[in-house]
Order: sequence, then C-alpha cells, then structure tokens
Amino acid sequence: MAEAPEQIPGERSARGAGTDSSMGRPPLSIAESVGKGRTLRGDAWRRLRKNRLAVAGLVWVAIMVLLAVSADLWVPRYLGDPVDIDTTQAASQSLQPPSWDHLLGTDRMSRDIASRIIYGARASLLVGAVAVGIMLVIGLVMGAVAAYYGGIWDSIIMRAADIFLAFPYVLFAIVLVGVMGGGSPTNVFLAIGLLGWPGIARIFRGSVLAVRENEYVDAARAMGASTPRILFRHIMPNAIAPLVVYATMSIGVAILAEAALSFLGMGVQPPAPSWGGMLSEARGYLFTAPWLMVYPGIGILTTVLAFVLLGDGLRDALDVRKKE
Amino acid sequence: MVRTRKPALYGIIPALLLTGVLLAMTACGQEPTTSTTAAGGEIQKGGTLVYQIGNPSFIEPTQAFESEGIEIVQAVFDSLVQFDYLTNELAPDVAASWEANEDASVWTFHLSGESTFHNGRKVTAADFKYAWERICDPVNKSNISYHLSAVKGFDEMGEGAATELSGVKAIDDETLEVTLSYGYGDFEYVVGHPCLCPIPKEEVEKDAAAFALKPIGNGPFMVSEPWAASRYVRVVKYPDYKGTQPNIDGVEFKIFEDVETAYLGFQAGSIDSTQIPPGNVNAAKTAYGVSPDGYTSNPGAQVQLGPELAIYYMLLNNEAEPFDDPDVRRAVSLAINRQAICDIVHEGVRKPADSFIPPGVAGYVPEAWAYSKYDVEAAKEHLAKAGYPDGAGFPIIKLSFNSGPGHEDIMTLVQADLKAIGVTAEFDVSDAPTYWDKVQNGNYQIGRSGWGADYPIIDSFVYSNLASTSADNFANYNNPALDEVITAARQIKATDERIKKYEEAVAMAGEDCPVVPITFYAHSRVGSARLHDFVHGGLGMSDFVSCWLEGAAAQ
Amino acid sequence: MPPLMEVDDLRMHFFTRDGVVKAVDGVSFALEAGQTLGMVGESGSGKSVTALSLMRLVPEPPGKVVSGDIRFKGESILRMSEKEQGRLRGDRIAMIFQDPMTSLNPVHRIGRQIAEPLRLHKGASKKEAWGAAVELLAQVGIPQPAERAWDYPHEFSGGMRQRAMIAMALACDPEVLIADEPTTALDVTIQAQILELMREIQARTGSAIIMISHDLGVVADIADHVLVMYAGKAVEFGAADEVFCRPLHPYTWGLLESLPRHDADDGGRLSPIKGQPPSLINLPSGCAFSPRCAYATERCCSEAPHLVEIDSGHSSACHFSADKDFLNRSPHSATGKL
Amino acid sequence: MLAYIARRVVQMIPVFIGITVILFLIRSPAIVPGDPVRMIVGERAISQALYDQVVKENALDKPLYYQYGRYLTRLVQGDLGDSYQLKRPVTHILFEKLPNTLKLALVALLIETVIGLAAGILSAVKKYSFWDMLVTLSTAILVSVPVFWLGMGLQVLFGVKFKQWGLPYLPVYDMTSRDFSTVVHFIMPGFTLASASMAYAARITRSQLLEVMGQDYMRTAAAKGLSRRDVIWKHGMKNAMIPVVTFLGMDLGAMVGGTILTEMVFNWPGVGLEIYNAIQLRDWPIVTGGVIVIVFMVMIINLIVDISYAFLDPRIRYTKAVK
Repeated sequence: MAEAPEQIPGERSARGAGTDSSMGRPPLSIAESVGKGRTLRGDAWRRLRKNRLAVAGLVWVAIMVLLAVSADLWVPRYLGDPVDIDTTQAASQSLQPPSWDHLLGTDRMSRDIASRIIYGARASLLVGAVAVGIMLVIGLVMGAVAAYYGGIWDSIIMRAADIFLAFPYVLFAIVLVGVMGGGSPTNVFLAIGLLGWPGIARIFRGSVLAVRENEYVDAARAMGASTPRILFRHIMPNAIAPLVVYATMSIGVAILAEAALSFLGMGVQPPAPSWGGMLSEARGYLFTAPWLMVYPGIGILTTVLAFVLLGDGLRDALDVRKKE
Repeated sequence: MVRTRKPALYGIIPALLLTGVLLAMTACGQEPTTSTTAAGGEIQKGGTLVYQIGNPSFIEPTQAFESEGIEIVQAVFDSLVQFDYLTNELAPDVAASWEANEDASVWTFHLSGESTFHNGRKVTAADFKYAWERICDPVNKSNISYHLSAVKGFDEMGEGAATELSGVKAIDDETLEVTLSYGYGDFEYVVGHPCLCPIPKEEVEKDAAAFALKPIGNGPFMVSEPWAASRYVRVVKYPDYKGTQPNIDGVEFKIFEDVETAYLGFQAGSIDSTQIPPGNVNAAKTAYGVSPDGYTSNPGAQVQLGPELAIYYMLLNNEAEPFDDPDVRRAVSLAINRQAICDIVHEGVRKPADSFIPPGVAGYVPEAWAYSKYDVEAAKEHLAKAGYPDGAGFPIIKLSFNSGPGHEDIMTLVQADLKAIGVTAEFDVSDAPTYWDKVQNGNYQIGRSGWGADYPIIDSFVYSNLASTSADNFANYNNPALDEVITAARQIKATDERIKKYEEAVAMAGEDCPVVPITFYAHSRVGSARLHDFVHGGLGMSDFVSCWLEGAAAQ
Repeated sequence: MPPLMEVDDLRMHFFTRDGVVKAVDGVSFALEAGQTLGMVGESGSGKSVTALSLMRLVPEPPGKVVSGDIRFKGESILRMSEKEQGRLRGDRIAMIFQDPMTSLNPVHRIGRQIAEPLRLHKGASKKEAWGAAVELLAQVGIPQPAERAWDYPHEFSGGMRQRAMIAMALACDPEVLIADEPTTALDVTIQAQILELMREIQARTGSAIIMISHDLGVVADIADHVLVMYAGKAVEFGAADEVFCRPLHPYTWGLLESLPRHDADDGGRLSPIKGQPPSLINLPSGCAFSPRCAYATERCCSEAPHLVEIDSGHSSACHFSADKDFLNRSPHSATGKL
Repeated sequence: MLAYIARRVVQMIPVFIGITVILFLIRSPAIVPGDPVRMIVGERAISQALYDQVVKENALDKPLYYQYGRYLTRLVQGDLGDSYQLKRPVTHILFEKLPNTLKLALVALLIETVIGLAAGILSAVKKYSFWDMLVTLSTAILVSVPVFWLGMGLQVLFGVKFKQWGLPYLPVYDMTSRDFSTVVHFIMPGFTLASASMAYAARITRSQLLEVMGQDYMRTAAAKGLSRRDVIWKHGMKNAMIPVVTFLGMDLGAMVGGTILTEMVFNWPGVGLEIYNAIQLRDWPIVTGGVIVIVFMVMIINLIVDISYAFLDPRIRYTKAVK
C-alpha cells in the first residue's frame, strides 16, 4: 500500500459534504440531518452495526480469537495434538482426507489439520496483535515527539519515517528477519512492528498538530497540565478514530506478512503450526491431498478479510477521511 | 522452499549432500517389469531434452560444487576416467590406461589422444595440470579443491607458498604423472570426478568471465549460448566428439528454484525429466509407471526411484556431554523409528539405514551397525545404563538443523521418538550457513547431515566422516585405533583386500555409534512419455548420450 | 402563446433510507420572457431543488418527480428524452450556482470551461469558441480577458469566478437564466457588483431570470414576481412590490422582519423567525409553518391551507390571508415599510 | 518547476543515505553473526596469510565508520561488491535479473490499471448496484488473499487442470518455453502480482470518482447540457484520475519491491528471488545490493510520479511554485 501523497490543498474530504451545516446545503444532505443528537461513539456503533460486512468481520474475528484462546482446553483432547506424533501409528494416519475422525483431514505427519489450523490461528493473531502493538508504541511516541517538539525532532523523525516507507514492505520484512535470524517469533514481531510505525506516527503527528494550536490545549497548558496529560486527555480522543482504523487494517497486513514469512520458512518454525508454514508444506500435495492447501489458505483469507471489512466498516462508521 | 537451492552447503564441502536436491527418495526398484521398454525400439535421432536442475552457482568445472553445476560439467567435459551410469564401474575416458606404483602413491595416466576441446584443439596432459592447479589456487577460492587433497604439493599451494602442484607432471602431451602425499589406492576413482576434467588455458585466459558463463569443454555436448542466469543452460551435441555421439541434438538445463514448480511444468508437458517433489511419488507411480531398475526411464515406466550412494544421518557431538557416553549414543540410535521416516517423509522411496555405508558401494555389509535399528526397549536399557533411567536427569537437548521442510519433517519424527524414551529435544533451526558454522565449531548437541559419494568408493564415507584427522568429522569422533585401520586400508592397492580392511573399520565404528544413520538416499525422478532409455545413475548423474526422444525429430 | 416557462404542481420527492423527503411538494408558477422571478425561503425550503428540477439536474434516484409538470414554451421538459433535455440545458436554459469556488472545474482552464457550451450547442470550432469566451469574459467585466482565459479557476478570486460562471451561463444567450443564490458566497461589496451585472445583462439580452435567494433584499432589488417557499411548498406568490408591501403570509412577515432595516427606530435589530424549519420527512400536520407561527390556531394545526389567490395575481397559503383583521396584525400592515 | 524537482532530489539524499546506513549495518559483523572472512572465502582451510589478505582487501580491520565510508564511496561509483557465493560483481548479477523484475512489474501495472480502473469506474457509476457490491467484495477479498496461495491456485487451475480438461491453458512458470510465446508467460505471474494492487486501484478509483461526482463542478457541467457520460469523462475523469495516477505510479515502485513471493511461486528469474536465495545463503552483498537497487528504483519512480503529479494538477503546480 503506497502512502498517498500529501493532501491536495483545498481538496475536500469524500464525505465532508454530508455534515456541512452551512446554508444551502446540497439536497441529499437533507435526510442526513434527520436523527441527530446521539453521542459520537453511540452513533459510530450504530452505523457499524448497520454495515453487514463489518459485522460479519467482527463476528469472524471474535470466533477466531475465541478458538485461539480456548484451544488448550479442548482442541488436543477432541481434535488431536497439533504437534505430537506417535511414530508407530503415523504412517497409517498420514494424509487422511477429511472425515468424522479428522474433520479437515490429516497432514503428512498424521497430525489433525483442524487442530493445527486452530493453533495456527493463535500464532497468526498473536503476531498480528503483538506486531501492531509494537507498531503503535513506536509510532505514537515518534509521532508525539515529532509534533509536540517540532523543529529538528520533527525533521529527523519524519525523515526516518520516509526511509522506512521507502523500503518495500514484504522485501524488507524478509531481509530483516533473514538478518536477525528466522525462526524466532520475537524477530517476526519486531520486523513487522518496526516496518509499520511510520503510518501510525504520521497519523498521530497530524492529529497532534491539528489540535495543538487549539485554545483549549493552551488553556490546559496554562493550568499547568503536563505534556503527557495534554497528549492523552486532549489529543488522543481526536486521534483515536484514524488510529483504530489504521491499527485494525494493520493487523490484517501483519497476518499476511507473517504468513508470507512462514511460507518462506522464516516465520513460525515447525513443528509449531502456522498457516503460512502449513501452506508451504502443502505445496507438494496440490493434487494428491488438496485439502492441505485449501484450509490454511481459507484461514488466512477469511481472517485478513475480516480485519479488512472491519477496518472498512470502522472507517465509515467513525467518519475517517479516506487515506488511500 | 529453502530446500530448493543447493544451499546447503555454502562452502561446505565435499560431498555433503545438498539438502534439497537430495531430499530425494528411493523406492525400491524391486517391482518386476511391468512393461516392455522402448515401444517400437527403433532409436530416433534429434530433439532437445528439457531437464530440470536447481539454480547452480557455477557451471565451470573448477568451481562447480553442487550437483546442478556438476551435472552440466558432466555433459560438457570428460575426465580421465568415467563411471558407468548403471553399475558405477570404472572405465577409461580421456585416459586410455593407467597404473600405480607399489604403495599407490604415484599414478601414471596415458591419454588416448583422441579428445579435443570444443574449439578444436587436442586435449593434452598439461590441460589437466592447468585445470587442477586452477582448482587449488587459493585466489580462485574454489570449494572443490578437497578432491585433490591427496596430491603432493596441495597444502603448499593452498597456503600460497607454491604456485603449482608439485605432484602433477605432464611428462608429455599424452602422459600425466601424479604423485600423492600418501598411498591412496582409490585415487583412480577420484580422477573420475567430472570436475577434475581438463580445461583449455587459452580460452580461460582470453576471457575468464565468458568462460564461466559458456565453458568450453571436451565432452559430448557443448554450451551453445551463455548461461541465462536463473533460467537455463543450453547445450548442443559436439559434432567432432570422438566418443559415442548422443542421439539427441541437445539438452536444455532448465533452472528451477523449487521442485514443486518444475513438477507443475512437467505435468503441463514442457519438461522431459524432473525430480518429483515430496508427496507426489505415489501419484506419480500410478500415473507414469515405475522404472524396473529405478534408474532407466522409458515410456510407461517413467518413475525412477533408484537408490543413490548417499546416507542421511544424525550427528551427535561426541566431545560434549551427554553424547560423549557411547551408551547414550546407542540409546538415541535405537530409539529412532527409521521405517516411519521412510514411510511418512519419503513415501517409502528411501530405505532405513542399517549401516553407515549405503548399498551399492563396494564394502556395504547389511546390518553392519547393530544399533542402527528401532528397538525402544533396548534404547531405554542403554539410557539406564548410562545413568538416566527413563530419561530421568537427562538434560534437555537441542536438536539443531538447517531449515527446510524435509529436515523439519524428519526432525519432528526424531523428536517424537526421543520423547518416547524420555529425552526431551528442542528444535534449533537456522539457515544453512549458520547451521554449518555451528556444526563445524562443535556448537551443537544433535545435528543432521547427509553424505553422498563423489566417487563410488567406501573411503569417501569412512575417512571423511569417521577419521579424527578429517575436517568433515563433524561428530568429533576420535578413535585412534580406527584411524590406524583407515590409514592402513588407504594404502592397499588391491581392491578386494582394501575393501575388506574398510569393512573392518566400519564394524569398529559401528560399535561406538558415533553418528546415527537414518536413511539411505534414493532419487525420485520422472521422465516424460517421449523419453527413452534415459538413465539417472546412483551417483546422481544423468546419461544424455544413450537416451533418445520419440517424435522429437519431426518437430 | 404559452408562457416561456411554466411549472405546474411540481412534486419532487427524495426516497431515502430514512423515509420520503418531500423537498418540493406542489409548486406552480409561470415565467414570461424578460421577466425576473424571485424565489425566497430558508435553507431546506425546497427552492434550490425546484431550480435544479427545472434543469433536470436532481439526481434520480433518490429524487423522483411524483407529479406535476415543467413546460418550456409549452413543451414538457419531463417528457423529453435525455438528449433533448441536454439540448435545452446550457443553451436555452442556463444556471448559475451558489458557490463559485467549487462550481468551476479546477483542472480545466477558465476559457475552455466558458467555451464548452458554445462548442456543444452552437457547433463552434475550438478557436471560435475561445474567442467568444474571451469576449464573454470581457462582458462580465474581467480585465485583460484574453490572458485571464488561460488561467485556472484557483487563480481567480471569488468574485471573478462568479463572473466567469455568469459568462459561462450566458455563452449561448439563454432564454431562461436560473441563478441559485449567486451572491451568497461572496463579500457584500462583490454581491452588489454581481447583482448589478445581472441586471445589466437582462437589460441587454432580455432573458428571463429565476433568482433564488434566502435573502429577500437581494430578490427585492431585481425581481418582478416573488415566490415564497416553505417546507417544499409555495406559501405566497405575487408581484414583487405586492409581496413586499402587502405580504399575506405570516412566514413572509417573518422573512421581512428578519431583514436588516435601514429605517428602523430600534437601531436595526433583527427579529429572526423562531424555531427550525421542519423535517421534510415528518411534516407537522396541518399548516407546516404552524409550529413556528405566532398566529397559529387549532385549525392551522389540523388543516393544511392551500395556495389561494387573494388579490389579483397575489396568492397565499394561509387560512387567514383573506381576513383583513388578521392582516392588520402584520408588522407590515398599512404602510409597507420597504 | 526545476526548483521543485531540484528540491525533491535534495530531499531524497538524506533518505538514501539513511537507507545505506541501515543496509550497511545489517551486513556488518556487528549485527550479523559469523566471521566475515569465512563468509567470503567459504569453509576451506586457508592460511593465515590469505586470511589477513582478505581482511585487508575488505578493510575489515578498520573502524566501522571507515568501512561505511568505503562502502558508500564504492556504492556511488556503482560498485556493490562481489557476491560471496558466486564470486562475481553483485551489479552484474542484479542487472541480469532487474529487467525481468521490471518487465513483470510493468505487466502487472498494466493489468492493475486496466482491471482496477474498469472495476472502479463501473462500481462508481453504478453505485449500490449488484456490480458495485461485487467489486467491493472482490476487492476486499483480493487484498486479503495471500499472493503465494493465489499463485499456486492459478497454476493448478489454469496450468495443469485446464490442460487435463483439454481447455486452452497457460504456462505455469518462467519467462520462455517451447510451447508458448513470451507474452503468455506474463499472464499468471502478472495477474498474481497485480492482485492486491488492482483491488486498491479499484477502490481508489471508485472513491475518487464518487467524490468527484458529488462535486459542484460536475453539476455545472451537467447544467451546460453535457450528457451524463460526457460529464463523467470530460469533467470527472481528470479530477478523479490525479490521485489514481499517483497511486499507480507509487504502486509500480511497491510492486518492483514486492515481487519476491510471486517470483518464487512462478520461478521468475528476478531480483526478488535472487535476494531471497542470497538470504538463505547469507550472501550479504547480494542481499544489501539488491535492496539498494530496488529502493533506488522505487525512489526514482516516486520522484517521477511526484513530478508528473505536479504537471497533472494545476493547483499543485501553482502552489508549489509559489513556495
């Protein structure tokens, strides 16, 4: 995803017209003025709920999280262990097509695919959450420092952001993990997190700059509020909507990146299950055992799609200016 | 993934079996003939055979160190002697005859005088000397100089103290005399290696870079256009070749980063010979028919699953606890369910290893290594004997290996087997260079390796891996008594007697169990339906001379 | 001979997810050649939608003409094909929009934008059209028109852009010129200049003008007839001096009250109409103005009044417009302060 | 305008230097484990003299800043060093591959532009219709699908299954083969590489066009008597396309850098694959050299996009020139 160029001066937002309260508003906005008066958050939630695709995304994410979190409680017992093998039995249980015993079949090592997919979801969601967490922490600090202190700090940090944005994402993730040594989850988190911060920093910096000059911030400062307090009490609420949208989308991107790394053998290491790794194993069985390829791919697709739809829905609901 | 590019060895040497390439497998060539070969039988001339290879680093003989490069060298160059593709027997090539002195330390080769380079010049003894010195010259940083380590003057040259191999003398155009630092009865096999061929000095000195991309050799095929990086190397038959002329017009060595993609291409009909990726062997057997001997592909019997002269084994660090105790090593060896590995990972193509020497190498004795079998109870006993009843008190072990799905699968099974005797092993995965670095520096507990024969001799396995003086003895096994036996064996000129001595050495080592043999390699390849009499031998080389393509000439 | 432009009981409704918005709900008027009709009302009263309906520029859906007709020289615009409508637009009927900042295409040169209708309707060549555009720019008072024609809109000031818009509307000598709040977005001094320009143009070309404004003052200056709209309906219609001097509808009273008066004793204090315009989805029952009307009775809340001619050519939609006593309660009674 | 270009170029310099610093550091022994001499010479036993010679040749005994200076100086002269593994200049190796990557990226850009714009325009013009829904959903799916999975699926379906079913089929890998013309080889990898991008292009086209269609000047155009089609094409497109063209340009850069997975699945001999293989072999000169070449290409492409953007949008031309 290439970053859009700087906003065109005077360019209007895609949906700005709808909330324009000046006289002589365009005819279509008449209806939109009906039913005001709820809180912004409540309003957003209401709009989100109306978006069926976004709700589907939310439900799917919730299901995945639930499966991943509860896996240890029931998956090994009912579906089979995702890692352990009994080598004396393995040969006869290898590559079973889907059946009642193994809902999604077994892989070559005789392990249950459903079990591995659920544990793979855990790996994917963990990477998504932790990497985005890292990206948020770095991005917020960088963005806040750049905007709040301005001057040389701003230049340095924004230049650094440019440098990171100049790197092609997937390529650099692969190189970074390659350098740090593949196979360590920490390195995967770090690589994806390190690459994502400039987006967050830019958004947050923009929000800070927009609010910093406001009088109420001056007032707060005059009353002796500390900088972090100002940031979090006054600026954060304004920045939260675009950040939520960006972070939601980023989880999807991070999951895709992790899958790619695992596919290349540089992400989560076998025997621990991961969707990318399972696809890599499945390459040899495109014809003889296609279910190996189908389900992990569907896992990635649906989960990332869920985050994308949810992010889209949130953007519309929170009325965030389109940033593509 | 990783498995595809040669990787592996980055520099490592010898015949370490290149990870991916060798992940190959065997299946029994035992199925009785199901089809008569060569429909029609009439040999047709012409056509270009499309042959899958991995991405080579080098295709010129003085640098080629991976099988993909060596296969091209094999087609383009001829060495002093050659091995029969099917039987691995030694036969004359550029050298018509040769003899050795009493202790096998001085060898004299008599060239037939018929071989010419593709530029038309006659091959002389000096061309061998030039080529070999180029291999050994440290400036060229060649990874294959180890082939010549027995030659007198090798060390001096490697250290930069000498500019020529003092042991190699071109007595005249047709006589090459090689003096070794020690007696080495197998040296006649060593010079059969494809990369120890002659090279034309004038071409190299004219433009070494061009030579690297379009080597000029003396073999049945000549490179027709410079190597298209990552895409192909094209060779056509050399019209003035004095040996047997190929039936086909040429070979396109098509470069693939991974076997899966190549196999898709094969199924789509644009490749004549490829490896079969893991997981497809059984389907391929049904679809294309199995070659009765495992080496020869003919229409309807296209799947080649013949054993290769190579072994996959676990390295145990003999120098460090707990594997300095032979009983612990024996326990590990007995714990591993080799049949499961063969069945699951290799689809029954490879066979469980019962010795460190693969069948097909003269000197293989079945079940020579008593601990190389699956016996959980015995494993537990040995573990108890070593002071760890049921694994109690046994430290958590690191299972190190280079990444790649093939290894991962095997290690997953090994891990499960070790767990069954109470030993907990954790994975320690790294990329190939890092892994080999660890292994060479002894920074590991259990590792893996593969070893394939450069030349079909038992010494290649025994000396390199088990002698304490060998640089490739990664298990750090040190048995002075064994070293003596090996040294004695190397100097025996009579082949049978020499092999007997090596068998003795193998038995000695087996008792100590310094490494854990897992499987004997076999390749798993498939040829197209238009390809006849195509042999891919146990040394991993394909014979492009005797094969022929049906209907290709008409195209 | 039919009037130049005739609107007959036009109802333009928007069908939205939240309900049907009756933006224009029964508006009728006639416009003769050379005349000026003023349309006034607050935001959302339906005057802009009416104007856009005349041009057939209301997006459909969600908009839909549910009844009524619009005739140009006796011919129904509604029944014309897209193509015929296109031939009318910009040629016979032209429109000037409210916001000159956004109504010009930022990526095309001013000259080209003005020339476009000529190329389209008159089949002018590029060169001819450009020359005509420069001339039009001169006519609307742009200095150095030959150079400025090469400018992009962002290089023009607001007033100049509105002049350019007017030039564009005038390009084909339209018979009807619809001006939708042409001065609202402009500075007061510029407003006057633009109005002056429009008057001049009308004098010169004799085209009919429909002038839409929320500002009675603007309309008063220029209009022959005035149509007052509230909640999608015409509530008062009549000759301009009639409506200003003897307004019949309490809503018109309110509008006049909210004008800054120059002669007032109280120092020009404004008295705006209380309350908000109603939602067009849920109109109050009875008279739509009743919730805000100081004079509303029970009848007003239950029975919707119709537009009735009170004096000749002066109609009102109030139950009490015919009631002399009622009219006397008007702040404008008798004297007609304007 | 020249001043603008000059300023953009000057702005690129610190970014480029920053990138070289990062890439220098990740190949230096301070970060990468292992003896650099060993990496260069391989695992052969070598004499101390040769070892010292390698150290000296590569300035490994000098402090880090000196090594960086040396590295940068050579880089500016177009020298990226020699590959450890292939023992040839990295520039030679990369420039053999770069055209293949560029060709693939350009084909993908073409596919992206045609399909992305068509879908975006269709869904904007027929807003809320079945087609709009279809485009919206399929773009969401395309951005979510792992490219390697998509590539594998296409190979199996169009390469192998189609052939088995006797339908016209596509080559599954590489750039040339005896059965197909070169152009045909680009179809599947081009589509795979373009998949996510075309979805973004469609979405941006749609949102830009919708935004533009709500603009007042579109109504102005309609009021002049232009047909709906002419309004969209003559007045809407140029406005809507400015951001889209910018996106496409930037995306070309992104695709040049993002070919690695596609190249891998389709055995495409490009820079991405070369870098991936070099990572496996720890051949750092190729890895860092490859990344530098790609980043440099991306920066150049972005610069060109920036400049052409200024030409496309009169407002930018004006405001930037004034600054």
